[in-house]
Amino acid sequence: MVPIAYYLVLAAILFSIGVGAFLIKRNIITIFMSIELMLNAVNLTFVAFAHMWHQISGQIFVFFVMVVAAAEAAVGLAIIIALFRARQTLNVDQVNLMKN
Amino acid sequence: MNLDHSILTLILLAPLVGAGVLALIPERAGNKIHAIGALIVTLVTLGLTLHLPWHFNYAAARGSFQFDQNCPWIASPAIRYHLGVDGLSMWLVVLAGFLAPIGVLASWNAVKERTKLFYTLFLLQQVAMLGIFLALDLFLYYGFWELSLVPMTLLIATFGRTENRRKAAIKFFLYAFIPSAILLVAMLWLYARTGTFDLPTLQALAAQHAISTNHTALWLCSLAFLAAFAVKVPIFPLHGWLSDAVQEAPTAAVMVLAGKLGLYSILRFSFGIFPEQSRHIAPWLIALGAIGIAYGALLALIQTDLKKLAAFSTLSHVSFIVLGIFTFTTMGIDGGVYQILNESLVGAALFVLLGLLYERYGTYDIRDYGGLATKHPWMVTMFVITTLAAVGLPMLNGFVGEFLILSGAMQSVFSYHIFWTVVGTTGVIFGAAYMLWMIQRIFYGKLGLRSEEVKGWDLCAREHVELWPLAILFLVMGLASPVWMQAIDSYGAAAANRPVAVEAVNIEPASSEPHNNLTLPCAQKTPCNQAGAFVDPSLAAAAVNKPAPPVNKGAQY
Amino acid sequence: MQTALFIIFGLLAVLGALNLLFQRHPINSALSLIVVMMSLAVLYWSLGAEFLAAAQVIVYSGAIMVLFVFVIMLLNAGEEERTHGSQIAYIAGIPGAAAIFCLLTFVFLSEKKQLGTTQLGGYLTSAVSNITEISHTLFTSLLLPFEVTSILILVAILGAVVLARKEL
Amino acid sequence: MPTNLLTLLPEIILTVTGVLVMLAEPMIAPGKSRKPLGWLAILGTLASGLAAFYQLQLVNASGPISGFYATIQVDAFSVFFHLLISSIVLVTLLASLDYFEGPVSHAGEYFALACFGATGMMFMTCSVELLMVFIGLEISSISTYILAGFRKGQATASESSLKYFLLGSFATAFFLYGIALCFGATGSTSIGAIAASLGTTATPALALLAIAMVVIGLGFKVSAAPFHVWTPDVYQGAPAPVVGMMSTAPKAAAFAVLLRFLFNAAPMYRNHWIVLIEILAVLSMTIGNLGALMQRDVKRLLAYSSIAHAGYLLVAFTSIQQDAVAAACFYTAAYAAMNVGAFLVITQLSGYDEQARTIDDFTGMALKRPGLSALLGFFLLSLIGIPFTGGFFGKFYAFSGAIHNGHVVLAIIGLANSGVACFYYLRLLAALYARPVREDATLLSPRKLAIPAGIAIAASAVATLALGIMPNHVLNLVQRATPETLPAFSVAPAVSTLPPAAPTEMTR
Amino acid sequence: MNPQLLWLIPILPFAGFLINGTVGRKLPRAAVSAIALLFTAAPAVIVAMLWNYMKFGNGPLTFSAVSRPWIAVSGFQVNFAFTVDHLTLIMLAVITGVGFLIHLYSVGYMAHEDGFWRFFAYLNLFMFFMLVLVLSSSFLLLFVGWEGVGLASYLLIGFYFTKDSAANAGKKAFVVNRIGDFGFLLAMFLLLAHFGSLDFNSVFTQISATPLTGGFLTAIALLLVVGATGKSAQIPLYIWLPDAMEGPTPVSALIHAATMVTAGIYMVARCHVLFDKSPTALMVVAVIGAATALMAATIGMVQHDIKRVLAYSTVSQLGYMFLACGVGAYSAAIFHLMTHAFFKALLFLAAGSVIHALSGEQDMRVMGGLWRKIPVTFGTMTMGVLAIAGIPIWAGFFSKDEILYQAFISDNPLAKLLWLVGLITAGLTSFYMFRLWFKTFFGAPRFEEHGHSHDLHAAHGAAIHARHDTKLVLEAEPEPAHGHAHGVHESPWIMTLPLIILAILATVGGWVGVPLAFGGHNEFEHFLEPVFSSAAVTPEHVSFRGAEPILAVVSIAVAVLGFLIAYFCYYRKPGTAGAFAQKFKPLYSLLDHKYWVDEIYGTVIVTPLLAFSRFFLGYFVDTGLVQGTGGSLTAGTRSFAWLVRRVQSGNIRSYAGWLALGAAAVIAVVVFGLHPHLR
Repeated sequence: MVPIAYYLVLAAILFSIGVGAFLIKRNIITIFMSIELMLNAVNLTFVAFAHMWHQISGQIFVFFVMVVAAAEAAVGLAIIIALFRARQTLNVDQVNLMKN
Repeated sequence: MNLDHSILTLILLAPLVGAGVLALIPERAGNKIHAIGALIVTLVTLGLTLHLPWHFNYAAARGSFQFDQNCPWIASPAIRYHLGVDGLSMWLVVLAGFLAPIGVLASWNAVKERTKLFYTLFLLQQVAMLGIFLALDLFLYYGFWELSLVPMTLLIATFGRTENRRKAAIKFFLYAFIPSAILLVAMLWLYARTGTFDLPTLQALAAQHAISTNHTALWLCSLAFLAAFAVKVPIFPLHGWLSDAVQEAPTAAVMVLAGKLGLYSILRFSFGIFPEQSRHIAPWLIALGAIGIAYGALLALIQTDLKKLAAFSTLSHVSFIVLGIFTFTTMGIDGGVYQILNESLVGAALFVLLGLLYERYGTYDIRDYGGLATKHPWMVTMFVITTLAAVGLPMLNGFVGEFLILSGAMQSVFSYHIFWTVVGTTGVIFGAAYMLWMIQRIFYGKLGLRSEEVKGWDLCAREHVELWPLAILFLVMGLASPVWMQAIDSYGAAAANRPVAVEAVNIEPASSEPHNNLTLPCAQKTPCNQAGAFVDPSLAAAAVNKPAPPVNKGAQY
Repeated sequence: MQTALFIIFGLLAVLGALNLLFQRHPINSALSLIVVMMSLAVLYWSLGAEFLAAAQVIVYSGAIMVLFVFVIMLLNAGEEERTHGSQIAYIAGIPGAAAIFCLLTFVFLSEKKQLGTTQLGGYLTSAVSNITEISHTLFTSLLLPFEVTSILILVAILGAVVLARKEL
Repeated sequence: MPTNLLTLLPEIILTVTGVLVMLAEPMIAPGKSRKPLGWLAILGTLASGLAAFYQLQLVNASGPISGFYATIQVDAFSVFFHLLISSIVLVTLLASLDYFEGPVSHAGEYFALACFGATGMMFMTCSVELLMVFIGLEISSISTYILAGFRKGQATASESSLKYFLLGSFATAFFLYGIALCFGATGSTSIGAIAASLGTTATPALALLAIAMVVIGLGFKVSAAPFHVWTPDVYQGAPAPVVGMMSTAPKAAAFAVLLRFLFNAAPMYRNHWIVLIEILAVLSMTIGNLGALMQRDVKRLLAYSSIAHAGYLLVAFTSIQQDAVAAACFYTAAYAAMNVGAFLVITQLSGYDEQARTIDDFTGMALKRPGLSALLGFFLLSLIGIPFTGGFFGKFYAFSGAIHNGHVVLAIIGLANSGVACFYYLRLLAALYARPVREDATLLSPRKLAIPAGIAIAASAVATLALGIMPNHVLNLVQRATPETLPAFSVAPAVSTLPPAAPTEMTR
Repeated sequence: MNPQLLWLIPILPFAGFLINGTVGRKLPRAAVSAIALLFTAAPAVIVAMLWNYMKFGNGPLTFSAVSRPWIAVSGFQVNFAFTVDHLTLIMLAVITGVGFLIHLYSVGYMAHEDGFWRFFAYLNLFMFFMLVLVLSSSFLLLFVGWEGVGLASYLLIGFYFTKDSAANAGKKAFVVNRIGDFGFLLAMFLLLAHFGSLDFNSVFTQISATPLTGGFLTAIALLLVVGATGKSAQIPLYIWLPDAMEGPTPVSALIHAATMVTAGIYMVARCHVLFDKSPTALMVVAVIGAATALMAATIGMVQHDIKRVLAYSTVSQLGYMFLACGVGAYSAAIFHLMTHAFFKALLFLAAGSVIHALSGEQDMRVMGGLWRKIPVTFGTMTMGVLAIAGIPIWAGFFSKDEILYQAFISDNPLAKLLWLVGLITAGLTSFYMFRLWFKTFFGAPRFEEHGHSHDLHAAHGAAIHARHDTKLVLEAEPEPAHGHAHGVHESPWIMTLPLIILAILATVGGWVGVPLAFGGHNEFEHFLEPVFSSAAVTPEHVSFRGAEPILAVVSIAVAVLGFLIAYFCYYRKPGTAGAFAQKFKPLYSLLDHKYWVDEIYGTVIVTPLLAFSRFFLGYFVDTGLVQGTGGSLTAGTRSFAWLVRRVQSGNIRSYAGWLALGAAAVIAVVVFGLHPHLR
């Protein structure tokens, strides 16, 4: 008998950690992972709400998010590879040719 | 076919089409085809504009618009293609038409490269200027108003004289554009309140106090209008752009740079839509006008760069007009409008002449000149005539305007008007001083550094052609002012007489204490045309039918 | 039961997330993320989303994370360097993240009453199974998204091919 | 044809085109010109535009059509954006036919991605189901992420792509969170259902959170401050024609979603989000213009300017509903026309290898290429907001609505901002027309303007001009678009004081 | 007589101006001079006809011609309208008559100058404006002439424009006149504002009808006085007139002696209705007149340049006229105006003849003993000197005496003082005129000893701080023989003829105003009575007529005293003056430097004004405030722009940081509802 709110808070925690990780991590791949973490937090929210509303569409949404995440991962990792080839680095702090 | 219904559109179209055609003709080094084309176009435009005074109905009701052309353009928001002229704008249109060929001639040799660009922009500028004078729909007007900035900016940026040109162009544009943006807000606010952009409608609403009951908003709105126009004029503390722009702009552009557009807009829109607010703020603008007169003249006195001198002299001259129109007397407004014409013509002549000097000697530094009178007798003649017109010598045009303006100022009913009239009148002294000093330093005395080195030549035929019409106009307008005044007065009298219930805040009635004894004599006065030996009987009769003399006019506020 | 599951796996998820944050080697981070995902799968199940729990394990932990690990290996990513490229991330970002968290939590907790509680299996009251319901919805009212996803995947493939091709 | 397919006609055409391009690509031998693929894509885009036009006739005849279990709604609003997006893509494709010519080319993929991206954007604008919106958004985003990295051999290309991708995904997460919260507040992800239950929801705080999150996510997509930070870097690194497209088409789509969401789903909370929009608008205008002020790099300059324009567009949101939608739509179109045009000209002027990048490189360009310079000048003037251009009328209309609704201060800030803005546009403009300070500053050999690119630029210019001097047709469409998107939910009395437009031949 | 004939009077000279001004350059000199003379003589003939019509026929008192309007706005109209009354008639006669003579003289004097055509065009232009001035029937039209003569004067003073001093003098004249016009304009504005018209008739009718005195009438009158002091070279604006001697000598004669400078007197006389209403203004006029008369006379005593002596004498004589106006003796003022025109024109022309004879020399210290060599000039000039010195039977005696008498008997509180000042001035006048006479024509010839060469600058050694030559050689080619003839010679007939005529006039011209006390009828005063009917000549004054002979004797005595001193100092013992100068060095220096008035004006007004313009207005206001405001705004915007660009660090994590912060802010704003009541 856990209040839905707790699930939501848990999701919020995960989401915030995801945001924090995005800010703190230097490795691009890890940063990308933190985005996945954020998406997962959102998914948890969806599922919790789906449970609350007794609506299956929330769950389906999560399913679509997974698909999207997969597609994004494919493209994202390809971009990372391309970048690595061009710059020989995965450190995000060194990806700052363009500024001001 | 009756031209009257489409003449205004034709006037607008002629330079526009001309610009388009010129833009399509390829440019080859050294040929004059664009200059010739531009000359033809401007002459055609001039011819078309001359249709207006010819067919103008001088007897029509005051404040009515003629040659009206009014058709829907954009349905929502309700924007119309509405053109028309009245006594105020009619001569200004002709003026714009008249100055254009002179501008082309003045650029004939001065612009050697990129002639296509130059003349195309010049004609576009012409379109914008004519559009401003003709438009009666606020939106349409605003279009032309903003449009007028563009060719000018490009002309300055492209054909500027020194490395400073880009900066000057941008400065000019910013100075003009930012207040215009605020003007747009004010216009939109007006539209939001009234649902129309149509000027006559708005004027009618304003007369009935039906625009808005929110006085603060109306005030802010009127200030937005005024500020945008004041920068363009420029009115005294807002003239920061002027000297840079004047210094850089080519002659043909500088001729139309300052003065008429802003002043016309004040007369048409500030006075038309915000009659009360304009009257309330008038004492301040009278003060600024008077200060501007003296300020510009004094600064002109100390300049060593001819263009800067001309810039400050322009400031001084337009300040006269500001002083005049804000007196809200018939004489002041009539004189102001008349002086717009004069200022433009005199300024044009002056800038043309300076351009001629520059063509020959390649400098605007007054210290390089001297003793040119022996070399260029004709040029000195034209210079002196222009100078005399500029300093307001009677029988030349400048005097009529200045006299009406200053006497209007004296008749004004705003507080401290006598003081400001006196300040403004000092411009008569300083004006003579700097102009004559300029003449002396350029033409008299021993040959200067530059004038000795360079050969130079006196006016050629083309230059005569561009200067003589101006000189003749100076004289004719100085002697036969009623020809012009007839139309102008139909506007001026209406603008000055607009019955307004203004609270006597700073507009004391004639019996206020500072000039107590001065105003008493006129209290029990009748129209002062006792038909004596000095007065022609027919005129005396005409005078009886006229409204009360201007003195009494003040009393109604 | 529900509470226990929530506490255990919730905690595990948070710890996993924090571990992701604090580990310096990407592989370790990836593994922590897998832990998070697995915990979440359990929580999904506890909320009555069996299908999603399975998908989470298969798609996320299985497919996506493998891809990650693969790329990490491919690029031979080592421990991350402690560079100091950004002050803003600490000055503005972390407080921002904290504020987001606080705001979200504040709202959720203040709406706690209205949101109600969960009960294990409470969701599956109807006769149809979770999966049936999902498939039914997926092929009726949400048919179009389902179909359009194919375009998405097509784009992803196309992009991956273009970007990762050697010449670039 | 079944209604369902009819509702998706443009999208289907584009998808098929994209697939065809993909299929045909390997059949062309490596090293051969990819232009036929380009023409194929152009034809497809054209067809989809025509299809959208056909849809308009249907809508005119029978009102809004919905399809696919009410996930899709075709109405004047969506048709407008369909037409807009297809036009943008069409023009961009025309202009980039030659751009991607080269020995190692991915032109085929480029054309296909453009088609797919356009499909995604179209989905965004016509769907009334947030899931569908999300997927459309992802399609368009992923395509643009990839397109941003399309400049071969440039170190900046992959960086641009990466920045866009990482930050974009970051923002997507917020958007998604917003949808989740929306779902939490109402139990549905369909716009209509949300609108219906949002007014009676037991958890208004959740609804507010949802609105905030959605605005954050879409704010990123439209590059409104403070979510604008990616814009200059990404634009700088991306190929110029792509920037022209991605600064307009996805933005237009995102604005469409924002309009639908705010005005259609959440009109109840208007008083809350309008403050937010005002703040974003002011911030965007100010930051965009200030950022551009001292900028020397032309693409970055235009990137900042696009931020500012997003701000002007957001001003339109503060009008009463009908005006807001109409003004925003119109502004989107005007902005698209002039911005695409500007980028296309810059592509031509700076050379495909982007030799001329800073303002100084453009000095005296009017001497060498008078025609293109004049057009760039024209686009810049439109961006400034000089009358008789689309930019002016758009701004005019947007601010007019705002003032009408009492947001005078906002309008003043906005217009003062456009005063600041003209400084940097003018600097570029003045540079074009000024005599070069150094003769060696522009040593580029003028490259002949390809005919398709010329057509594209001319089309943009004509569109910009037409939107400025005869906006009636477009105004008609956008003004009609409004009521159909907004069924019955309105807080403020939806009476526009602007008189309704008289119908014209085109829309009748 | 057709009133429209009046138009011809000014129009004819204008036609002459147009013809000579446009095509004169191409015409031979004979044609130019013929045109100029013809177009000057014709108005003189018309004036004569007019005189005949009005004086001897039973003609009307006034005579008007109105043409179309010049300025017409609602409620105000000014026409081109001319009116002739008796005052105008006298002015017309003087202008056309003396003007014609001077034209004639100029033909000879300028015969070898470059710019011959230009000179006559300007002269005709001047005639035109001067005639407009006196003919006009309204203030505004009067102002046309008023300004116009200033313009002509400017052009003629600067005739030798290659000389800096000439160009400067021209400019100075115009600008100083403008200061006067400033007052005139303001007066017109006030008149217009309060009487609604600028027509003389209308304004004066209203003024005489109003019960008011003083107050604003005084203000208007004083402003008019400012104008008059400018044009008539009175304190404080007299400084331009001595410098105006840079112009050719006939110009000095016509403009700066006979006609233009009297415009101020004419105007005051014309406005006598107004002045009579304002005792204060009259007092001011009288005091200014007296002070100017005295001051200029003292300066005139020590000048060495023959034309400058005459110039200061003109200022002094104008002071007399002002004094006359100030005591209400308008007809006396006009009488003196007329006689002064005769004898001063004569003096200038004669001086010109002397200068001509000496090929451009103007310094009296290098003259002397000329009476033998140029007898006609000598003779005529003697007449002039006698006239101005106030020796009985010559014209100046009657008019000056009338003024002194009127001053003495006037009800002005300072009447006796004014009279005394006038008397002293009369003595001084006599002294300096005879000084001139002696130095020029008598004593040992000092001319040759300076080896007068063509190069005048070389000739003028450091020892002589004389003024520059007026006749500067403009052309590079050698001058005709006469310029180089080192021998002194008499002028040709065309120059001496006007001299003779004027000498006759200077002798007999005063006889029209012989007062009752000397058995005359004072016809002049009667002639002007219709104009000045309300003026000061009242019966009570007539009763004092007995004092007149006594006063006359006193003034004759003073004049003779002046002659004797001059005779002693400059003929009998030529060293005396120098010794005096040595003895009273500070006083001499004061006079020699003309009381340092130019320098004082320079330091007190011009320099501070320029400094104020340059430093306060130019640097502080214009550069600092006007431009600086824009500049500081720009700088402020730039620094904000710099901040914005700092945000754009290029680092993805920083960007994410901003995004997160922004997101937090947005959420906070929405959740905690910054509600619309903010607006």
